[in-house]
Amino acid sequence: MSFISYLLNGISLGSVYAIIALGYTMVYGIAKMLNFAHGDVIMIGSYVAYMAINNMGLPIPVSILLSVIVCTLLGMMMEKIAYKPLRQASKLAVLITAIGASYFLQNIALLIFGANTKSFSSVVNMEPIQLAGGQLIISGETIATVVACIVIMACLMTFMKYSKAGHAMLAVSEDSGAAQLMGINVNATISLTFAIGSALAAVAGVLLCSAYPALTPYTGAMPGIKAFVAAVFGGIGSIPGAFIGGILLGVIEILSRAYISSQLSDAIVFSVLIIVLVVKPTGLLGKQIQEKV
Amino acid sequence: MAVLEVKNLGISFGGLRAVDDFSLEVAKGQLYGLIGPNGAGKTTVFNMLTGVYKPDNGKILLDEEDITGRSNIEINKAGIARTFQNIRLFSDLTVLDNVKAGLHNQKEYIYSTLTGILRLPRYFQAERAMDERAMELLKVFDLDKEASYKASNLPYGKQRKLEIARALATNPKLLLLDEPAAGMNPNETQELMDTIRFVRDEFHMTILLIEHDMKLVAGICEKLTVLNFGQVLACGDTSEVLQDPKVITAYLGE
Amino acid sequence: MKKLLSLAMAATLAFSVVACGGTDNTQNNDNAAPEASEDAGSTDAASDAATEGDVSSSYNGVLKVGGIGPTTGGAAVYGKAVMNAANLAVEEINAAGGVNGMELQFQFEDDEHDAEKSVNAYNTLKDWGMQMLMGTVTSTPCTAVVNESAKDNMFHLTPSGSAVESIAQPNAFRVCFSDPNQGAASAQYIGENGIATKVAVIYDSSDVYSSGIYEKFAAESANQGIEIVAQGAFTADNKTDFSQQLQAAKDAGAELVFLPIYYTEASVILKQAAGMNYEPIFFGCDGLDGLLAVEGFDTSLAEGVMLLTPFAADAEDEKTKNFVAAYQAAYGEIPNQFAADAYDAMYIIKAAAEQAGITADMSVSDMCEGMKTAMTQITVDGLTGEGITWDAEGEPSKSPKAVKITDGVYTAM
Amino acid sequence: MKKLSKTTKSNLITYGIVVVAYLVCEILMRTGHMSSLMKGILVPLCIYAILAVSLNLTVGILGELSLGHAGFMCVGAFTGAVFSKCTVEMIAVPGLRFLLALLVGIVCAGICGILIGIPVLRLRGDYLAIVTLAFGEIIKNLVNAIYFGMDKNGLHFSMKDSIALGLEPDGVIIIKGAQGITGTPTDSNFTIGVILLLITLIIVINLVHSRTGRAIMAIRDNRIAAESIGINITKYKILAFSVSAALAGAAGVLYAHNLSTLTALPKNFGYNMSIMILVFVVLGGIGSIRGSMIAAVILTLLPELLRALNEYRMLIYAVVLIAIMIFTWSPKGIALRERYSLAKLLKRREKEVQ
Repeated sequence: MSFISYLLNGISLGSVYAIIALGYTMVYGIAKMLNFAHGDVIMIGSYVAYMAINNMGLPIPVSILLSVIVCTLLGMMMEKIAYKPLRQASKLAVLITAIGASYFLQNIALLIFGANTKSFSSVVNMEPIQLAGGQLIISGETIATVVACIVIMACLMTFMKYSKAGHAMLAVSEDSGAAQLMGINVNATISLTFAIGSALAAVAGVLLCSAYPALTPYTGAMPGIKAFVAAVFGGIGSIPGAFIGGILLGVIEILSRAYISSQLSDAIVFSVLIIVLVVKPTGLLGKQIQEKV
Repeated sequence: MAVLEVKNLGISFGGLRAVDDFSLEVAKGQLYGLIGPNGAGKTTVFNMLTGVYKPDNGKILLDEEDITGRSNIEINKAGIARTFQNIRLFSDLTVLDNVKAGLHNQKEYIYSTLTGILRLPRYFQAERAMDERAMELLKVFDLDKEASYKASNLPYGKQRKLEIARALATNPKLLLLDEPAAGMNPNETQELMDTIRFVRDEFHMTILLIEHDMKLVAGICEKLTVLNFGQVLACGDTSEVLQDPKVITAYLGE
Repeated sequence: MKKLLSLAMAATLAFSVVACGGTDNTQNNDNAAPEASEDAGSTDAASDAATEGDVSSSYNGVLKVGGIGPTTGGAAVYGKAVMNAANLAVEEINAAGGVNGMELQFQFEDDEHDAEKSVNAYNTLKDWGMQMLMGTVTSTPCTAVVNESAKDNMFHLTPSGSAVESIAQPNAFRVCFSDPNQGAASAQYIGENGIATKVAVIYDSSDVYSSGIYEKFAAESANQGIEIVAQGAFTADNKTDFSQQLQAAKDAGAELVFLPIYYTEASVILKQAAGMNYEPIFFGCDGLDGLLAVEGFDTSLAEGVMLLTPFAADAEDEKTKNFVAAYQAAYGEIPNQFAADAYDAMYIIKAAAEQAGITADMSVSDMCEGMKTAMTQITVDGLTGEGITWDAEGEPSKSPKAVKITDGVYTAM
Repeated sequence: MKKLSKTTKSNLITYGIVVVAYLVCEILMRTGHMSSLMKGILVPLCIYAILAVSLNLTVGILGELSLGHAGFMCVGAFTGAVFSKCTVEMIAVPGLRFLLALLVGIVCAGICGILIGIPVLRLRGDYLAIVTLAFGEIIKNLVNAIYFGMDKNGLHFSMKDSIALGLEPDGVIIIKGAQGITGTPTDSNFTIGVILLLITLIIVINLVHSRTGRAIMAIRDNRIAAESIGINITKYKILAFSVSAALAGAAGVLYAHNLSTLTALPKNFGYNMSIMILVFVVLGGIGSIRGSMIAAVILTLLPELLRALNEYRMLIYAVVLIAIMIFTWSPKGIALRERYSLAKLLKRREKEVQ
C-alpha cells in the first residue's frame, strides 16, 4: 500500500516536471538551444499569478491568464533581445546568454518581490480523492497537473501535426536553412516557439506552486534543471519524450528516496539519467542521428 | 602483386542491400578508378575499406593481410589513408599542423604526452623532424607558402590538396580519394590530375579514386570498376570499360 | 607579417595593463588620489593592519561596526532581516546618544551565503575601517570568517551563526543558541513533557543548521526514551516535494514530526501533510519562527505547531511590540528571529562596549580584549531572552520559550 | 618557422603577465599599499584562473561542453582537505603537507576524470553537457552525505550520520556530512597559488603545442577525419578530460586550504560554479588560454568592486554577461566592433593567440 502511495506521489511530482519539460523540449527542438532561463520564467509566472490573486484580488482564471500573457511576452522579449542576435553565433555564446538571462530574472525578482517566501495558495479547488479507506489520497493538484499535462501534450502534438505553424516548426527544427528557402519565416517561427514555451512555463509555474507552495526568486531554478534532465531523459526535442521523462524522473526520485536513501535521491536520479544516456545516447524517444561520412 | 584485394564484399542498411558481392584487385603503383552513378554505393565501399562501416560479408586484404572488420584507426595504421567527398580538414589548425597531425603515428616522430609537457629534448627533436617532413609534403602540393594559414582560410582547391597531403603524411600503402575533383573548375582539375600522377610516381603510391569527372578518370586511371545499384557492372582497362554498352546505358539511362 | 606581430604585441601589452589595473585597482587609489576620500581612508587603515594586525581608525568618536550576511541568493531572506534590524537598532542607539558617546556606524556587506565571498566581505569591511564585526548571518561562512577575525583579534559577535565551529575562536560570541543546544533542548522538552514517544524527523541534510540540530536531537532522544521511527532527509536541491518523507512518517506511526528546518520548507510540509490527512504534532526550533508571517500562508495549517524559540514576533511584552512595530514601519514586513537576533546583537555590543569602557581611539585588538572580558560580565535583557549572560566560550545562556500556535498566534506553553 | 617563434612569444607573454602581476602584488603587499580585500582575494583569483585554464582544455581544445567542472574541483578539495586534516599532526611542515595534499587531490580528481570520461565521452554535444552536469551534482550530493572519522582504531566511514560512525571518545570527525570539513590548516598562500597557476599554464600550453595537443584539436575539428588518420579518439578525449579534471582538482586543493571551512554547497561546488567557470572560458575566448585566465581574474574581481551597488550588483553582472555575448557574437555587434580600432586590435590578438 505504501508503495502505491509513493508511486502516486512520484507521478504527482513527475507531472510537474513533465509540464516544465514540455516547454524546455519545444524550445530545444526548434531553436536548438538550452534555455537555462526557462525555470526562471516559471518563477516569474508564479509571482504574477500570486500578485494577481493576493494583491489585486483577481479571480483565479483571470490571474492564470494574466500570468500566461506576461510570460508569453517575457519569453518573446527575451528571445528578441538576448537570443535572436546570436542566431548564428557559437552555441556556447547562446548558453552563456541564457545563463545571463536566468541571473537577470532571479535578481530582478529579488528586487521587485523581495527575498521573503510567499506561500502560494492553490488554484485548484478540488477535494482530494480518497481510496482504500483513506489510505491512498490523491490530491486535487495531482489530478489537475496530470490532466493539464496530458491535455497540453495532446494539444501540442495536434498542433505540430495539423497546423501550418506546427509544420513550419517541424521544418525549422529539421533544417532551418532549408525551411527559410521554402519561404518559412524562421524568425517568426522561433518567436512563436518561445511564446508557446513561455506560456507553458506560466501554467507550469502556477501548478508547481499550487502543489508545492513556497515561492521565492529561486523557486524555478532547481525544478528547471530537473525538468531539463527529464527532457533529456525522454529524448530532448520529443514531446511525448518530455512527458515520459518527467513522470519517470518524479517516480524514480520518490521511490529512491523511499527505498534507498533520502539524502542521495538526487545522486540516484542523475545516475539513472547517465545510465540511460550511455545505453541510449539520445534519450528514450530521441532521434538517433547518424553522422554521414 | 595486389596491394588491395577485395573479395565478395557486401553490406546492408536495414533492408537495403547497399553493396553486394563487390570484388576488386588493385596492383601496386596502380591508379585505379571506381565510378558509377550517384547512389551506386561507391562511398559505401570506401567506408568499408577504411573501417567506418563493418561489412556484413566478404574479405578485405591489404598486402595479403586480412583487415576485414578492423576499426578505422587500425586500418589507417595498417596502411590505408583517404580523403573525403565533403572536405574534412582540421579547420582551426594551421595548414602545417594538419599535415603534422597526419604524421601522428609515424614511429620516428612519436613521443609521449609527458615528454611534450616537460619539453624534453626528444620533443624538440621530434617536432623539428616533423616540421621538416610536413614542409616537404606541403611543397609537393605547392602549399608551403600557406603553411601558417588556418586551414579553413585556404581556397577550395588548395583544401582538397591539403587533404591529400595529410592523408599521405600517414605513410599509406594505399590512398583512397573520394571525388577529389568535385567542385573544381577545368583548370584546377587539370592541375589536380598532374598532382595525382606526380604523387603516384614520386611516392610509388597505389591510388584508388572515386570520380564523376570522366575527363579525369579517362585521363589518369589505368583500370576502372563500375558500380551500379551496389553491384559491379564492369571491370577492366579504362578505355575498354568506358566503351562498354552496359556502362553507357547505366550512365545515360535507357 | 611583422606589422601584424607588433600589433598583436601592442594589443597584448594593452590587455595585460588592463588586467594588472584590474588586479591592483583598489590600492591604486591609495597612491594616486587622496581625494577619493572613503577609499583612501580605508586603505590607510588597512595598511596599518598589514603591519601591525590592529587598526587605529578615525578618531571622531565613531565606532564602526561591520555586518556580513547574504542579501542576494537563496539565503537572502536571513541576511536582509539581519541587515534591516541592525540598522534599526543603530538608529535607535545613535538617537539615544550612541555607545559611550561614540556614534555607531554600521555597514553591511553581502556574502551570498558563501564562505569565500564572506571572507571577501570581511576584508572589504576592514578596508572600510571596521572595528567590530556583527556577523556573519549563516553558519558556514561564519566559520570561515571567524578564523580571519581571530587573526586580526577583532571582536566578533554573530547574531545567528549557530554551528559549534562558528565561534570556535576566543574573540567570537553569539546571540542565538548553538545547534546542538537546540537539538538537545528539543529532545528534553519532548521527553520531559511526555509529548510523544514515537517521533519522525524531517531535516535538511545539506544544511549545517538543520543537520547539526538533528544529530544532537537523535543522540539526546535515546536518553529521553524517545524512539525515532522515521528520519527523512532532503537537500538544498531537493526541497520541492516532501510527500515521501511525510508518507514514511505516517506509515511508521509517528505521533510527532520534528522539523529542525526553516519555515519556508516547513510551510510546504504543513500543506502537504494536510493534503494527505496526516495530523501529527509538528515540533520545531527557532528556524520555524516566521512561519506565520509568510505572505499568503494559510495559518490554519500551522494550528498546533509547537516550537522552541527565543523570539516570537507576536509576543505581548513591551520590547517585542515596539520592535515589531518599528520594524514593520520601516520595512513593511514582520521581523523574523534573525532580525531579533541582530537587533539584540547591536544592543549587546553597546552594553559590552560601555561595560568595557571602549573608546574610539582604541586599537581593534584592545577593543577585542576589553569586549571579551565585558561579555562575560554583562547581563542583557533582549528580545530573544531575559537576563542573557555569556561564558568565555562565547555561548549565551538563555532559556528558550516553548510556544504553540493556536488560533493563528503564538501562545506560551 | 616564423609561426613557431610567434606562438613561443605569445606563450612567454602569458607567463610574463603572471610573473609581473605576482611581483607587482608582492611589492604592493610588502610596502603595505594593498587593501585587505585584495590581499584576501589573491588566492581565489589564482584558483579561478586555474579552473578557467583547465576547463578551457576541455571546452576550447577538446571542444566538448562540460558543465561538471566544479565536481572535479570538489573531489580535489575534499580529498586534499581530508589528507591534510588526517596528517596535520604527523607532518609538521606546512609546505610538505600541502604538496602531498595537492598530489592526493590531483590524483583523485584525475581518476574521477577518467572514470567519468569513459562513459561520458561517447556522447555528443548537449547530451554530454547534461551528463557532466549530472556527474557534478552526483559528486556534490555524495560528498554531502559522507561522514568520515578517525580514532585509535583507524578510519570510520558512514553515509548516514556521525553517530553511525561509532567513534571512540577520542576520535575526531573529519567530514561531517553537510557540515563538511572544518579546521583545515590554511596552508595555501598567494605564492603557492601563483606557482600552481604557472604550472597549470605550462602544462596546458605545452600540451596544446605537442603531438598530443594536435591530436586533441584534430578530434575537435573533425572527429571522422581524425580517425581516418589513425588518431585514437577515445584515448585522447579521456586524456584531455582527465588532465583537465586533475588540474581542477589542484584548484580544489588550493580552495580547501584557503579557508578553514569546506562545505559542498550548490554555490561553490554545484552547477552554478561550473557555469561560472564556463563563463570565464567563453568570455576570455574559447580556446584562448590567456584570455580565460584574464577573464577569470576580471570577472572574480568585478562583483567585489561593484559592492557599492549592493543588491543591484548581480543584476548588473547578468546584464554585463548578456551584453558582452551580444557584443562579441551578434552580426551587429561585430560590425560595431570593427568600426573601432581598439576592437580591431583585440580581434587581431584573438586570431594570433588561438
